[in-house]
Amino acid sequence: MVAVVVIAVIIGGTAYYLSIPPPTPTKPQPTIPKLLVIDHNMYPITSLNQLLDIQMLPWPNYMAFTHFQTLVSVNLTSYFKEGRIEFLPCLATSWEISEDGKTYIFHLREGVKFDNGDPFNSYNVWVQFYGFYWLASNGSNFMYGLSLFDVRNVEYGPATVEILNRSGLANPTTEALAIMEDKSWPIYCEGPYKIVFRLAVPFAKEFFFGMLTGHQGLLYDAQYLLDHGGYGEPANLNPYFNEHVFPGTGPYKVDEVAVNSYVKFSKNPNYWGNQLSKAEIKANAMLDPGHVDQVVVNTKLDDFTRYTDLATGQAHMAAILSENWRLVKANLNFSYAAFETPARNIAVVMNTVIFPTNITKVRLAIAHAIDYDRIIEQVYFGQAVRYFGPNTPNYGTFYNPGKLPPYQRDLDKARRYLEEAGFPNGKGLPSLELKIGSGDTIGMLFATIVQENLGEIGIDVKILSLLPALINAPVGSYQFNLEHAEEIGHLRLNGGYAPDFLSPSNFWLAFVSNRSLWGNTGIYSSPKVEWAVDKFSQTANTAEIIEALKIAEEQIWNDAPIAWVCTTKLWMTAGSYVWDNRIVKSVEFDPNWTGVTDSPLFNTVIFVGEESP
Amino acid sequence: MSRLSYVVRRMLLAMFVLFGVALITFTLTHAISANPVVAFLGKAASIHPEIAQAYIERFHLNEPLYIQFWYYIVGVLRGDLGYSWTRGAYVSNVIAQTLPNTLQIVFFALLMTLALGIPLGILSCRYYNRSPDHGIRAFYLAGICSPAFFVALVLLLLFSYFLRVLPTGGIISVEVARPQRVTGFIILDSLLEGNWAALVDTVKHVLMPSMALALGNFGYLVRLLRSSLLEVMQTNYVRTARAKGLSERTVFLKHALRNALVPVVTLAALMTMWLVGSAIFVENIFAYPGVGHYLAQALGNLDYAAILGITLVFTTMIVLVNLVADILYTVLNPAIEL
Amino acid sequence: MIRMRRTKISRFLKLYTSNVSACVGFSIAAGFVILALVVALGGYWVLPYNPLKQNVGPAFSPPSWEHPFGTDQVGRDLFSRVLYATPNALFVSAVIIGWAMIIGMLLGSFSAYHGGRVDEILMRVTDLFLALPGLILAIAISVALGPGLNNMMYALMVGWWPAYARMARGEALRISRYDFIEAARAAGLGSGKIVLNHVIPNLVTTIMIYATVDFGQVIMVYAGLSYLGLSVQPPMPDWGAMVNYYQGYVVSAPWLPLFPGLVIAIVVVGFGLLGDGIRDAIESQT
Amino acid sequence: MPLNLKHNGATDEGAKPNKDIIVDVQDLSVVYKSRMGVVRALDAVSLSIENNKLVAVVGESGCGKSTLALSIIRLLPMPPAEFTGGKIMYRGVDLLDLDEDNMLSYRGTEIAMIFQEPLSSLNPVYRMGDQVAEAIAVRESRVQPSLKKAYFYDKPSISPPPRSKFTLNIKRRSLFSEYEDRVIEALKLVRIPDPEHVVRRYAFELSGGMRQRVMIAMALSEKPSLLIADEPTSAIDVTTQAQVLKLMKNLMDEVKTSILLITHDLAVASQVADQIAVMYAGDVVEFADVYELFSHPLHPYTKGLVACIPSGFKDERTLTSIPGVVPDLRTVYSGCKFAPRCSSATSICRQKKPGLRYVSPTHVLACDLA
Repeated sequence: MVAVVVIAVIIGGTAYYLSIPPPTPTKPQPTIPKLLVIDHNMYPITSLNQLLDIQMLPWPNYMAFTHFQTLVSVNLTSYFKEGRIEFLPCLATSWEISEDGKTYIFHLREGVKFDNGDPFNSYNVWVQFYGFYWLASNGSNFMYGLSLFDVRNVEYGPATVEILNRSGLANPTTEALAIMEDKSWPIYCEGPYKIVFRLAVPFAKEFFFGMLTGHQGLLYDAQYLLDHGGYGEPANLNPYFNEHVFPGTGPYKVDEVAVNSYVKFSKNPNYWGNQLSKAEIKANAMLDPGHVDQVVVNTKLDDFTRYTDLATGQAHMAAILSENWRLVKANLNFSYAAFETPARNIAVVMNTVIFPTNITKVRLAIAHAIDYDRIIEQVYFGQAVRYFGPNTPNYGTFYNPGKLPPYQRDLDKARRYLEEAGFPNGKGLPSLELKIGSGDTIGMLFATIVQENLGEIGIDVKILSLLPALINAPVGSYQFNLEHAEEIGHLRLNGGYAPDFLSPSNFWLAFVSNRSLWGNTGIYSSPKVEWAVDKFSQTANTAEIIEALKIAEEQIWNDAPIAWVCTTKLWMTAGSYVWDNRIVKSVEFDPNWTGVTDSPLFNTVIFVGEESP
Repeated sequence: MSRLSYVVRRMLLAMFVLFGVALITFTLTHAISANPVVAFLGKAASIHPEIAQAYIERFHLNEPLYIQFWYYIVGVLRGDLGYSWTRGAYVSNVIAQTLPNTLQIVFFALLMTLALGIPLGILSCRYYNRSPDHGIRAFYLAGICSPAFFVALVLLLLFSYFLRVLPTGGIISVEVARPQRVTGFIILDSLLEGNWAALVDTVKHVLMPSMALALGNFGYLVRLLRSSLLEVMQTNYVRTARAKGLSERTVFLKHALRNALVPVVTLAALMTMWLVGSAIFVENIFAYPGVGHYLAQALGNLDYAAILGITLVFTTMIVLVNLVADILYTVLNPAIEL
Repeated sequence: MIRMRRTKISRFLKLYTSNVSACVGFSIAAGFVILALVVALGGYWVLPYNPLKQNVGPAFSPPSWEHPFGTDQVGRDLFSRVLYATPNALFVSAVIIGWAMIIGMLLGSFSAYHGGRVDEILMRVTDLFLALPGLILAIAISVALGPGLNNMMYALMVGWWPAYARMARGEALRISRYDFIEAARAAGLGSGKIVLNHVIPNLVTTIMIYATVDFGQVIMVYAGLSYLGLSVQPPMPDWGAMVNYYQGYVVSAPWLPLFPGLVIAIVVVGFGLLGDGIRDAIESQT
Repeated sequence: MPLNLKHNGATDEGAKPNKDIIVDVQDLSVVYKSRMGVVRALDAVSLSIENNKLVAVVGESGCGKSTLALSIIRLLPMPPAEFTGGKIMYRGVDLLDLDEDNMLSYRGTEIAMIFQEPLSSLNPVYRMGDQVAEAIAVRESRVQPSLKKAYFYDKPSISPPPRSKFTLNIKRRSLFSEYEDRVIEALKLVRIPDPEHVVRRYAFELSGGMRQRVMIAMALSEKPSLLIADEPTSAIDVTTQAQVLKLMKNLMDEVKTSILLITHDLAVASQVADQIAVMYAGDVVEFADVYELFSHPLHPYTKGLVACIPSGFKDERTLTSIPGVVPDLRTVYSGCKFAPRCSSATSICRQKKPGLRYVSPTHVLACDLA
């Protein structure tokens, strides 16, 4: 009987598919929902403890919560504008940069309160940044692993926390102020609304600001942390925060979190931007106080369930990936988010250390055998553009300054390279290992195409699908990768590597230089490239950096450690946030995190029948 | 042997079994080549080697395996199943939170199994080798022969997508107020609170996962009940009951069914094993936050403590269910001694 | 003796063939085995398309005469892919059951024949394995060993033999009470010889029947592990893995997950009916 | 010997119409149909039982005597069994004409039955008291149909006494507590020592003799007119056998019932029976008063049986036996079924089946030779 039902379902489903009705424009529904429901596809939210998030632990889970945290905690705001990054005031109303590019002074917005009523001031920011330092086991590289600050004079330990705890941050005692205003420390306060960052090396605005608008610049309530037992130890964080979310200053606050299930938000009554004028909101949509009282973000891992929720109206907005993308495209009632300037880096990375991908000619052969157009067509639905990395086109002048052409598929050329390398028609080459995470359907699709392409020039590819934990286990810093070169395998897919922070140096640091902390799975290093990347932290002169990059890129082109495939327009490479345009009129996406996160800014959601701000 | 000494003996055996399970699972999970700290900390391990070192010391990862096992066993005896990296919490706490959810669907699945299995088993026996019997057989075979994940997928397609009567997953709808956590069983909590909206909603969420489990399960019951009824109907005491002048209905319900249900008790252990095993598939498809869901996540991230803890808890459950089933069997069938 | 056996077999066949559902089961099971052997021997030359080749048809074409089960995202023929996975299923089930039978029979009959402390210890160990949550343990072991057909089979083996050992022990206990065992012992045969030459041949039939019934179960558990990605690696197709891989397409291209799932169900049903038929025939024979 | 033999054209000069006849089986034929063939278990069997008499049916196993017993109480498993002819007249009613519902009212209270293995014939999960009480309740419900209680899972034959709409009938008192006194009385009747103790026991906790006594108590507590006892003593120790048989014989007089005793043991039958019917391969071959049968056995098979009884007073050291094997009941025989084993069989015996005929008013025989 079940068999009969199944057959009926198949026939029904097929019939349904074949008869997807031509989309008919319907009248907008005037009812405005009171509750906004979003189906989110992100990796399950496993632990709420934001101290883990601050530590960037455990990877990659920390990302999950951060995405919607931008609505709760707010930092600086940045936008891509005409090929450059523009920074807009938010919690910092203005800033001054010293001539040598080493001192940054921020003037903070006055009268801002956290959603629990605690006041926001420079002391809060100070505690938060030294919190990073403490949680990184007093490492100087606490900002994205870069040694930005000279921490030799810093003595931030239990004694300091004890003093702060006694004093409180709203009106610090002289004892506490003496520490927080100590100018021998790289970060110090000057009064309640002024904070100074002194860098060890010159760092152009675009680089340092890019970091502050990233996830380590999100400002939470440090007073709340001190009130509830502090940090704990770096390897044993205060478990209180497993169940209690830090208050923030954003337009929404977190009401409830059910791990792996949903997060409920509601409007923050203490939001400082509640009285902002229309013009101010228009200038920076992220400050919008929000239009709907309550928001629920569901975590749903299955694309089918998200699509069902969207199609049945149980969710207003859902992340739809490649599985159901065709249905979205065929239905005019659905709108979706797409980048104007894509930021995700999609590439096939070749291990430059192990045989045979350590041979440049073999790598060039591979780079010329891959059918890039078919990958764009079949994996990314044609919504992608070719590029030559490491930077993606949204970095404007920092993108491909030498105007080098991306590798093109040319089987003859590829075969010639192989022959020159001494492996005519792949003879003598072992099977190349291509490892992908189990359950990564898009990666699998990508991998099968690459497998077939390389098969055409006689290179056998073995796809291994491993647990995500095992995939990531051998990957780390350049040195770490070198030690685990065999485990990394010959080929790796970057199915959408997004920048960690919004700075042109990000992709360079991650992918190419031997200073890489993560992401250089090709284990590539070259003196020329190192020299060029060093410029990022040595000079504030943009032109000088760009000239160096030109030289480095040419070197990379010839070495071919990576076959750059494309950068996608869809928000999630092979899919995007989709909403029913009969219900939702418009929505903005996080400008701070372009490429980093996938989250819609639900304070900017405007329903059909509602007035735009 | 008295019932008490039997229970004590079985408990000792259970201890032995649990120790064996812990040893096997521990050895296996720790035999994985990947460095657990790196698998867990990933990127941060190379950014902050100090943190990685702190974690290694905290979890004794630099000690030899047998020492680690010793720490583990001592911890388990104190009720500490270890620290779950993926959740940033203690395994025992996470299991305490998720196990009621799983038990909820297992309970409903058992209810459905009985509700489907007993009447169909009886019908199957009454219409032995006639078309209703064949029909029922086709139905239950289709159920027990379809993998749980496939049944779940078909149900989802049918009830959520086409009929749109049941939610696609989760444990409670977002617009419904969640009841205060008292017992941990959300349905029971809704009931205790008198929160009808939540009660209806949570039951709706439980229906499909339990249905997926029950469909794969009830067939064993039908099969057993049918053959056991057929056997019982041939027995002499049923003939005696008939000879007494009892109506066929009374004979069947009072004399035959009661006896035929006795072996069903022993099936309970098998069913629990099956249900618990299938929960990992079903809970994942329905995004139902139970232990199976947690296990899948733990497996994907090599969260040793969680894998070990869940295996131990499941084994304990199975051992206990077996014990209860054996005792119940003797209660129901006085002729059998322990 | 042989005559008796022959009439017994012919009576069994007569009873079996008079049962329609049993015959359906037998046809499905036999069809599956034959298909698996043909595909295993002939490779993809016997299939309508190369199951690994992409773009043999337009991507996402629904079931049609050219592509009975439709095509997938990269235009591979699903029908060929499903058929191409049959040898895996047969191979896994045959190996698991074969080993479970060998281990089970040796251990069970040895334990039963010896009795005493040896029996006690062996059966306690068997109980230990029986009490393990089989599927979860298999998953844990597979994960530990890493994905792949062989590793998955080792994992399944750990949980599969105890049932056979228990059954073989019961059967062997019954057999060892017979006079010919006593006679063999009196003739001075060693215990190993008696177990191998006299006990095991007499319990093979019972175990074989159980194994037939069990075949479907192995396929099902195997499909489960395959679903979790612990079986053969892509692009080699595998039933359970295909359901998982195509699961998300259940709305947009329902044929993709449903056909492989349906094929699993049909094959398992086939073995289920076969087993039921054998059981019924034996029961009504006595 | 009031056997009605008119229908098969036999002479019945000895027969007198008898008002005392309770059960009159006339030409009853029963077959078992299976995949392996059709077994003719009863082949036009006739037998009558008078009031307050103990009739024993004797024959080898497989001769159809149990089939006969089960036919009378209509408990033959159907299928595979099937009635192909004849009548079973019970006080003027043909039981074979009754549908299952009507037959029900005869079972237990009119015709009761006890079986060979008391252990397996008693329900293992109910206590003795409950099972006897159930029988008493059946009797009560027949006497007063309105008493039909919730413990029977069937619709009352007449409408139950009006009850308040909202009264849930959850107060299901156990049958035993309701009829405790009568249960104990019934057990005392069958001479069970310490009945108060026995009522709380399960079947497996009692001895064989005790179990059979409970069975008898259970059957007799329904006050049947006919008690069919199918090999009641064959599963019991030899020492207890005699006690149980004697008890049955005594009780027959006490409660005024008739007994149809099925046994393979002619010696047992000879101790208690008033009349004995000898069956062979689905036929009644001889039916006579017990003294008549033993003094003048006429059928060669009966003769053989009588000769087989080892008797203490004759100094015979050798055990006699009847040569040959029982015929296969799947084949159709035109002649006498005993002919292949009969030393004095003639060619007529092999061609024509001998019908039952009276040789004396108390002796019926199916053999043309005597």
